[in-house]
Amino acid sequence: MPDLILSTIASYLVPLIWVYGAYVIVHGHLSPGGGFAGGTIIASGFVLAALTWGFDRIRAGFDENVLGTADTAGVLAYVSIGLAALIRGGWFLSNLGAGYPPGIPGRLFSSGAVWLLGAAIGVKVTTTLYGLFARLAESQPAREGQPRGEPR
Amino acid sequence: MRLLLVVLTVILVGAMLSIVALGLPEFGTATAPTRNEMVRRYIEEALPETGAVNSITAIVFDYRAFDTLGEATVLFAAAAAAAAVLGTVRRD
Amino acid sequence: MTGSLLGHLNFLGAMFLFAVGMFTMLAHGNLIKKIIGMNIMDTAVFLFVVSLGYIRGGTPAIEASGPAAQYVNPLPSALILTGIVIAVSTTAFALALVVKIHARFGTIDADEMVRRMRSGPQ
Amino acid sequence: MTSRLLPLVVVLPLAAGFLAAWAGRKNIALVRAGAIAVSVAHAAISLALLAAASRSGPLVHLMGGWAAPVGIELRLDLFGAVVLFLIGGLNSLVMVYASRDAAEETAPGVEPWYWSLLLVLLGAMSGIAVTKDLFNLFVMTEVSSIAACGIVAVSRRPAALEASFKYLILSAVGSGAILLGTGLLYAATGYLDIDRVSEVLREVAGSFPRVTMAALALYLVGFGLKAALFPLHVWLPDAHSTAPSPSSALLSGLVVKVYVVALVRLLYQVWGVELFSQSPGPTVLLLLSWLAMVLGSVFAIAQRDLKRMLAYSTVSQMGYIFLGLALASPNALAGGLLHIFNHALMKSCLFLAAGVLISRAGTRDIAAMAGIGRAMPLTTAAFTVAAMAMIGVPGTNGFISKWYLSLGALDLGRPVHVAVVIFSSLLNGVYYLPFVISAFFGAGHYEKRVTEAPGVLLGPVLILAAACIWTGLFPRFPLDQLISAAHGFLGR
Repeated sequence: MPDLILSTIASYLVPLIWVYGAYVIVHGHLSPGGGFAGGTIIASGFVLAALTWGFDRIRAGFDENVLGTADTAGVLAYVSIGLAALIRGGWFLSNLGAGYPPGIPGRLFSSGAVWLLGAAIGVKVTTTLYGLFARLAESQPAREGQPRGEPR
Repeated sequence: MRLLLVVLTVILVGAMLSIVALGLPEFGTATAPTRNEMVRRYIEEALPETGAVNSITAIVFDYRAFDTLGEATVLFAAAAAAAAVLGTVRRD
Repeated sequence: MTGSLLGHLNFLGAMFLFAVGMFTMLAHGNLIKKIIGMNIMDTAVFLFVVSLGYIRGGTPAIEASGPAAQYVNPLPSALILTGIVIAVSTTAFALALVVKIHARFGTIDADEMVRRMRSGPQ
Repeated sequence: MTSRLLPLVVVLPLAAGFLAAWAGRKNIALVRAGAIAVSVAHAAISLALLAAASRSGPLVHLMGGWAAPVGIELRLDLFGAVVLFLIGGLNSLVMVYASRDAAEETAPGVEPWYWSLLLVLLGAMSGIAVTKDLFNLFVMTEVSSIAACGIVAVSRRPAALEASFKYLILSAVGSGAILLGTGLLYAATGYLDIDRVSEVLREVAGSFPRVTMAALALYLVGFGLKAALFPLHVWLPDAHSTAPSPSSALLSGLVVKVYVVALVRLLYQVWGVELFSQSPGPTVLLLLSWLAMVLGSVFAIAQRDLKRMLAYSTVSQMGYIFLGLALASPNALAGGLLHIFNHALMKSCLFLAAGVLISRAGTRDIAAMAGIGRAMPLTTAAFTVAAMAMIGVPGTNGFISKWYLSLGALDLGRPVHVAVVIFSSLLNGVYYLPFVISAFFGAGHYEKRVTEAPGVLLGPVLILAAACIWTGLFPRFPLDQLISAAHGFLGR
């Protein structure tokens, strides 16, 4: 039974955090931020949601499989972008030199691979950080072995 | 006894590092060795060369994108190792 | 080459923090405190490296349009972005180990853990 | 064209590692086969690169297409190519062994993560061997440190948790030192590319003497911690002995070695032999390598646990490698570099054989294993061959590297180092021979209940033992390359 105040505020705040995180990720090439900062923000939204409504509610939407797949997909996307550049342009992870479109500088969809790599890292960081948090928070220290000394 | 040893070691290391720090060029000066042509390159050429307005992002995701792959791998390795360690403690 | 204390304040602060972190790590038996010490040490190095990039009166290198001399060197910032993620990863893994150690040995004190390990069944 | 393959030795294992974590929950057999396939592909690419590098000089790959000071370059010289081939080949053998062993020795349900970490470790070690950028070196060092701690922590034994934590914390201290050293070098030179830093370092070593000296000291401490340089080795016996056997073989055989490779690059490519020999560095290294060679062996003699004995033996063997680095004469450096290669073969053979012996005998106690050699003749014979190589019996590869180390010491007119090497070899004999003798002729009765190991486990062990003899009888393959690499490092 989530706390009323917490759950009311969180229900407004969590979507806002997610949108803000997504904004930070996709504007990484234009303003401060990028995949890591934005991914951390989105993950913190997940953390807030999990603390408010419990991990099981989150798992109903994003179970182990979804998270694991997104995790692998994010970082594999990064590698694939680099490998595609290696095949097309001759250098691993090259950007404009491998024909990624530069776009109009200053616009959202510009700067070729930089934008894509940022998004890939954003997905990866989100899932990994939330996954780490969930694992640490959910592990039950007193379940095995000797009785524990001090209360948790 | 052990505490004394630790305190002495830490004071020694701290003092030595502080002396080293005093040998560096002053904080924020334009004549420091780090203000070389690379800075100019990253700031002035980042937009034409990578299309990114933010020079730091241009470095992170283009000039030194390979470091970023390594960094994502560290994150992955830590998550994998943590999962391996906590794997048997899971509730479900 | 020895300059003024004030002109090196950031660097000296970083080295002081490094020593504090080292002390926390070595002096405490508590594993969590060791992890905190490790983080303080890492932070000290980050402070040091980021300070290298600063230029008096400079602005961040975003939408650079003037001469480069006005802007802070972006390279150290970019490097430390990587460094921070590495420190976070190490911390996460270390915390996971502590959780498991607590589950196994019922303590998070280094000496106590070794004692229980020796006495307990392997 | 071949230089396009260069990033693959890093990227291919990493990508496979990411995939393994995802696929492992569904089909573990597929992951095992895929990991071995990737590792073999890595070895094949390394061989092609080695051929290309010895034909036409160092291979260079510009990451992202940006040339050195601005971007990151990978460069594969002859030394790097030999190390890369060693990493690929040895890792393939260990993975074959692990495909059978991992399920037994890892905690239930974590085997997918284990394979994933092994692959990431393979990629990171290759990255250390080929990178030409100081910060990238730090990043790759971190990846390999965390993966290395991970493959210790997966063990079933509770003691592995404590060992892994100690390893992690101490290597985090090492990383802090390495990053601070990199920061100081960057502050003094303004570059991160190894060649460029080296050029500028010659000019600024006079104007920033304390800064560059501190950077050298921090690098020595940082990589010394990770490579178990003598007084900084405290984590090694626990970590290497509690880990699953394939992990022990990788950790002792490769992981500690790649940090030495990084140190070789720093000392001989960044500082260069003139600046390095003007510093107190060689004297300190020399002293510590003596202590490592002698005291590491003395500690090993005192051990009851077979794997702990092997772990202490690694501490002592690292002493030979550091002796080669410190002496800095062409023959001694070649001997040290060769010992990186040779010790990797012998020690992984010993750890894999010990893993089989321990799991069959059901004990880790050296005394309790008497007579096991009659029940498992092939495994024990392989162990014996590698132990002979460890002692440096002529005809094995250990003899060759010790020979070159001694030759290098004599070139410098310092026969006292030869005496230490011989004394340490005698100590090696003191703890390896009794085990071998009691295994074959001891009073135990293992014949009734223990049989020889299955082919999957035995194959890698026998191949490694054969490699120890092969490189002892026909040392031309790594030796020629490493001698020319040593001459290159010393600039003559």
